[in-house]
Amino acid sequence: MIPDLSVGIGKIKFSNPVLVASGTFGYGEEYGSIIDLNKLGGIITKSITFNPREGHPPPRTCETPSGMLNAIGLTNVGVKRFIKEKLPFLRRLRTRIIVNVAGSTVEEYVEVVRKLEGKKGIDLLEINISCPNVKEGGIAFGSKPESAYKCIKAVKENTSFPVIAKLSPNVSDIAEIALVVEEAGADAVSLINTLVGMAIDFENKKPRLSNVTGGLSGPAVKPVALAMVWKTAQKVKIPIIGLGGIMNTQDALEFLLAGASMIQIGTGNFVDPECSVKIVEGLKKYCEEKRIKRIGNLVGKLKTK
Amino acid sequence: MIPDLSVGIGKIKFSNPVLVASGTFGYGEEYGSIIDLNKLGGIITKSITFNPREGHPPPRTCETPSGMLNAIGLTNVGVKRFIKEKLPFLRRLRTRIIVNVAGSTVEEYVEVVRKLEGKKGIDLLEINISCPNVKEGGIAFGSKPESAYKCIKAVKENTSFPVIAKLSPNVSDIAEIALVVEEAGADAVSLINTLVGMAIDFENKKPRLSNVTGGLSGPAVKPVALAMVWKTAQKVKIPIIGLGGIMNTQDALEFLLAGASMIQIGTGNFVDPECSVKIVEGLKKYCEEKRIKRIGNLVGKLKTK
Amino acid sequence: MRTKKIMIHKDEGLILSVESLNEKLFKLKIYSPVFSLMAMPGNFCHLKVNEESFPLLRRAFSFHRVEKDKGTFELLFKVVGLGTELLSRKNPGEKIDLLAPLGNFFSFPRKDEKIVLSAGGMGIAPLLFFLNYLLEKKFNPERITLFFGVKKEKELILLDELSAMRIKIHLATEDGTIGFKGRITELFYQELKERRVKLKNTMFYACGPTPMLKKISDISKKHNLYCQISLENHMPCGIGACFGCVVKTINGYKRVCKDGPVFDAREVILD
Amino acid sequence: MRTKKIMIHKDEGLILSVESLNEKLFKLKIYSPVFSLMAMPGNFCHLKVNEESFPLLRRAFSFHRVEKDKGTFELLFKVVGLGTELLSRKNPGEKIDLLAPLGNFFSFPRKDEKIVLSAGGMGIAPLLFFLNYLLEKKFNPERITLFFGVKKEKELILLDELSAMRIKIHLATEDGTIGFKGRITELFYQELKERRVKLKNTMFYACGPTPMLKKISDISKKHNLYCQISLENHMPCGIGACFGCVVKTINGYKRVCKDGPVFDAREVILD
Ligand SMILES: Cc1cc2nc3c(=O)[nH]c(=O)nc-3n(C[C@H](O)[C@H](O)[C@H](O)COP(=O)(O)OP(=O)(O)OC[C@H]3O[C@@H](n4cnc5c(N)ncnc54)[C@H](O)[C@@H]3O)c2cc1C
Ligand SMILES: Cc1cc2nc3c(=O)[nH]c(=O)nc-3n(C[C@H](O)[C@H](O)[C@H](O)COP(=O)(O)OP(=O)(O)OC[C@H]3O[C@@H](n4cnc5c(N)ncnc54)[C@H](O)[C@@H]3O)c2cc1C
Ligand SMILES: Cc1cc2nc3c(=O)[nH]c(=O)nc-3n(C[C@H](O)[C@H](O)[C@H](O)COP(=O)(O)O)c2cc1C
Ligand SMILES: Cc1cc2nc3c(=O)[nH]c(=O)nc-3n(C[C@H](O)[C@H](O)[C@H](O)COP(=O)(O)O)c2cc1C
Ligand code: FES
Ligand code: FES
Repeated sequence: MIPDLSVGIGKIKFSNPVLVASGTFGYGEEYGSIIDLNKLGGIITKSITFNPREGHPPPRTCETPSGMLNAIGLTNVGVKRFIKEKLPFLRRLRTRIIVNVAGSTVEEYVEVVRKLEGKKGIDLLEINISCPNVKEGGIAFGSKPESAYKCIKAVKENTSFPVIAKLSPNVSDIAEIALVVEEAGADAVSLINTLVGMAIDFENKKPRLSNVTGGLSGPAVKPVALAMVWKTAQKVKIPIIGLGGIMNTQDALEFLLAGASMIQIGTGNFVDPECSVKIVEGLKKYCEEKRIKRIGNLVGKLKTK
Repeated sequence: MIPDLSVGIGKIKFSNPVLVASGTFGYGEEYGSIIDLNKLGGIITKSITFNPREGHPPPRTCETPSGMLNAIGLTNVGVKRFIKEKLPFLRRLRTRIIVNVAGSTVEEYVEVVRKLEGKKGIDLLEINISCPNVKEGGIAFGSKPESAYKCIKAVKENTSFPVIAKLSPNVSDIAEIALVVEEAGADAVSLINTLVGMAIDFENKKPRLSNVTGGLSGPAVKPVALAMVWKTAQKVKIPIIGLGGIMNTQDALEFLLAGASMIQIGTGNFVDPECSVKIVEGLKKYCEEKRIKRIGNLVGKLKTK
Repeated sequence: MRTKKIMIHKDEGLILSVESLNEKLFKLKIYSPVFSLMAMPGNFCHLKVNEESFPLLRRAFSFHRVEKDKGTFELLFKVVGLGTELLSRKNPGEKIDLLAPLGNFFSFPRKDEKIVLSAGGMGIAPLLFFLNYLLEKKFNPERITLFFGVKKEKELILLDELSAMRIKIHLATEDGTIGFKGRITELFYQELKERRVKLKNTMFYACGPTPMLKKISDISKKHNLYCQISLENHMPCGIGACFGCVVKTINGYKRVCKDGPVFDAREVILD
Repeated sequence: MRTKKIMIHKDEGLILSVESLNEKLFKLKIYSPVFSLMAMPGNFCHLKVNEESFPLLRRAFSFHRVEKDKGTFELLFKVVGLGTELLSRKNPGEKIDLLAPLGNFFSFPRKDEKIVLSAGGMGIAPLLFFLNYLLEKKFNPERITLFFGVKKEKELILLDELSAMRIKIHLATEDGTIGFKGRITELFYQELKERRVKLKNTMFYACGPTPMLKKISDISKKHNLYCQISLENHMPCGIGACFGCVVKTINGYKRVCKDGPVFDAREVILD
């Protein structure tokens, strides 16, 4: 029996549920010499803004117990250069391409989305309303239901691509935000982005990151991510893409059980660049061994009573 | 030079800034044979509710990368038995005793506080408006500014003890909550309680905790706690008690730099029962070596520009 | 259950040897005079397998063998996860951070009583200590019966030593290579039903995996045996402070680390 | 800087030996034919010190010595934290997860040029590889000058090997036990000012701690030296994907892992 790993968001089919997370995989090229990109369910680009952004001064990252902090500051080439310089490479791949969009105002999100509209090679958009590392915009949109609604609604009105809303964990009730973006027309939600965190260079009495605070990711946050996916799955009908600390096949399966129909690998790419394709293989093997016909049959199958 | 480690909350003086966190130190007795309790700045009791509580069924805890989850469910003997059976032991100690109070309604908090009123041996109250592990009350109070205000206000009106409000990290903006409880009359805030998290027993497709979700603590959450302490320190005037993943003297000093004037040890007690007293020693040694006269001189001294 | 006020200590033990009995089973010998003096059969120690924050929490192991005159004790353990894996890679000469003696201990039979012990797998660890302790106190070996069950033959360890004790031994292997084919509880129950195990004037003890203890507990309730079982659970603090390790009993939740690990099998409610 | 399209690989290396040069300095010898063939002086590898999630990220080390015929390479490293501590405790026969060859590499001088290398502490690691590489390619040792500075005498390693190369060597120790008393940059600048180091037809290279490289960078800007420096930074991905390891340059932020680690000293803005 060859198990069916395919999953879908709206009308878009993915060959398997494994995506690589925004900001951890550049624009795809870098990992191309190490792994076969076509084996992935899809690639999510670094967040794209309207204008190019230099990002924050170094130091931008540091390690914490079983995790890491980053404050890259949305370094990116801007939407025009993205289309010209980065998309051609991505377009040639036989995997789904998801462009992650960020902005400081609803207008900026709309402008980026309009530029991307109809461009060949793009399959979906992921709207980052949850970046903890920029002052204006980003997380501000994701932490209040009203602004999250407004942003996703405006994006939906200006694109024909299916839209994934990427949610922030730095909120009292992530399921509530998921519900409003579902109402605003989001085709899926992805969670979680990073948790706001901070580390101190004790020797010099300085923050370890130039931006003082940054976003926490990696195995340390996995319990938080799992709880949020599970809670959100009790509320929304649209597909959930789970991420946060996934490092291996078992982690991925846990997110599926909790209610995610797809997963993303972020920090895991740094620890083992082959991690994502190993998980694709691992899921397949697991389904074969357990005689699971469709990977979708596992989604939400956690026994809570 | 003998450095002055003493700190104060309102009129209450502490010999040093090191407290042990609620729920990780029982009612003090258990650790008494391993460490000299009188060396601590103070002891915070397990949360006390009006009636005794059995707590959640097992399993109640599990380990996660650099952290642990717990869903004890506020197991406690209830306020009457606490006063009768537990307080006498605590009263004999020459360290500050802080009784942690929890409830399902504002009325319950008030009832517990009234029972404790004037009892000898108690120095302060810590009001747990942030327990993630009980359905009613707890975290509900801590995640909305209005209810946090109401709860702390009611407690203040019914006690003559100084009041510490213990805040939840599961919110969009903890500094905002800190501001309103300051307005409600809190004499200090302590942060953070645990982050909501979850772990899965993959073999059996079941949650690892009977309560499904639990509270994440330990080194994994330290970056989150530090960021919250730092942000809150920019906003409130009352003292901040920092906790979350403190395992050693350097961790403690980092929280002081970020703006906490006192700290608590939680999970650290499990890893090394001597951890708290070692930190008292460590702070003293550090101040001696660096010729710091008063530990208070370090508070908030992080150089962020 | 008899208890005494135990003084819990922290000590830095010195690892003397790490011996592998098979690819999963290890024996760790530690020099720590204070604990070799204090440990009672059924007590356990809580130790830190490394100095890092991962794995974070201490791990619990029963005292398995104690040599007071040499100031040493041994642990017998199975590699089941990262903590025990790291422990198995320790080298002689390394220090190890110990918290002990923890928990209560097995009650001792009167000289005129008989005792029946059931060990499932690693459950033999504390029971061997108990056996040695009893023999040292001149308890008559003829009054002792041991049921010892494992999955596969190669897990049948300590047989030479057990045989030399001149106690009555019943073996069971799940694959049937040696002794009774099946679970130790089946053999035990069979012997019980056929009256080859006498209930009068007999104290029962059992240690092993939870499903086994559940069976023993059911049997004890049904036949009203006085049986002491030693439980395991995740233990954050190990000393009774966190209420993380509770087991359901007919008298409410009890802490395995402090109210146990040894419980009356009729008291606990396992599932 | 000359670059070529590098193919990054993952390989499982076999640890052949771990040699301690002093209590903090270690040499790790790894069998990995593919990387011994591909590595160029200045390239680095990114490795996982253990299989657990703590420490989580890979650690970067320059190729220090390469023996193509034997399929081996060596790393020279200093224990500064948990990752390097764990690395120093590896045993021969263990496998190690490698990602390499990463980054660009030093440009090679023309046969008629002179070169001056400055190494501060561990900065000697990649420069020794570079020296050996040049000599193998028959670059005239008389055209090579090495400035080598360390804190204390016992950190002055590899001296025998360096002496045998018949290159010109200037030593500096901060405590003055051997050679010039002070920092290597002071010695270098003194020699430069007194014209004992000629600028014409000379290529400069430097590797060492950031404060040293900052000085070198300042000198290079002032005297318009063509000096290549090898930078270090925290590197989450090591392959240019995360933008976590950037350094400020006159042309904006650049990634140390991919656009470097070798940069023109006049280009970077260190502080
Ligand atoms: C009182 C007591 C005495 C014990 N005596 C022995 C003994 O003599 N020999 C022996 O081999 N084992 C014994 N155990 C079990 C031993 O503690 C576990 O096998 C060990 O903690 C597993 O750690 P790990 O990191 O290898 O496994 P992991 O599964 O990776 O551990 C993950 C978490 O689960 C906990 N855990 C896993 N299994 C158990 C368990 N059965 N009991 C308690 N916590 C668990 C760990 O403490 C840790 O927090 C005893 C347990 C208790 C409570
Ligand atoms: C391109 C490159 C080549 C290097 N070559 C060598 C070499 O040949 N020999 C050698 O001894 N060291 C070398 N280093 C430095 C080496 O990577 C660090 O010393 C090592 O990562 C420290 O890890 P740790 O866990 O022991 O220290 P910790 O301080 O505990 O590490 C904590 C974090 O800081 C990072 N970190 C700490 N110091 C550095 C540093 N100087 N550079 C980059 N990241 C750092 C670690 O990667 C980790 O994320 C090189 C670094 C780079 C970037
Ligand atoms: C270095 C780094 C850069 C990131 N940049 C972005 C980004 O540009 N846009 C975005 O939506 N998320 C970004 N993220 C967040 C990740 O996509 C992901 O949500 C988060 O890291 C949690 O997953 P993980 O634990 O698997 O890494 C970044 C994360 C890291 C570590
Ligand atoms: C087992 C356990 C039980 C806890 N019980 C309580 C409690 O009853 N009341 C409370 O306010 N906090 C409780 N906490 C939270 C701790 O006091 C503390 O806020 C949290 O663990 C973070 O600190 P740490 O990382 O140092 O443990 C508990 C934590 C643990 C681990
Ligand atoms: S482990 Fe904490 S009470 Fe038992
Ligand atoms: S380490 Fe990721 S870009 Fe350099």
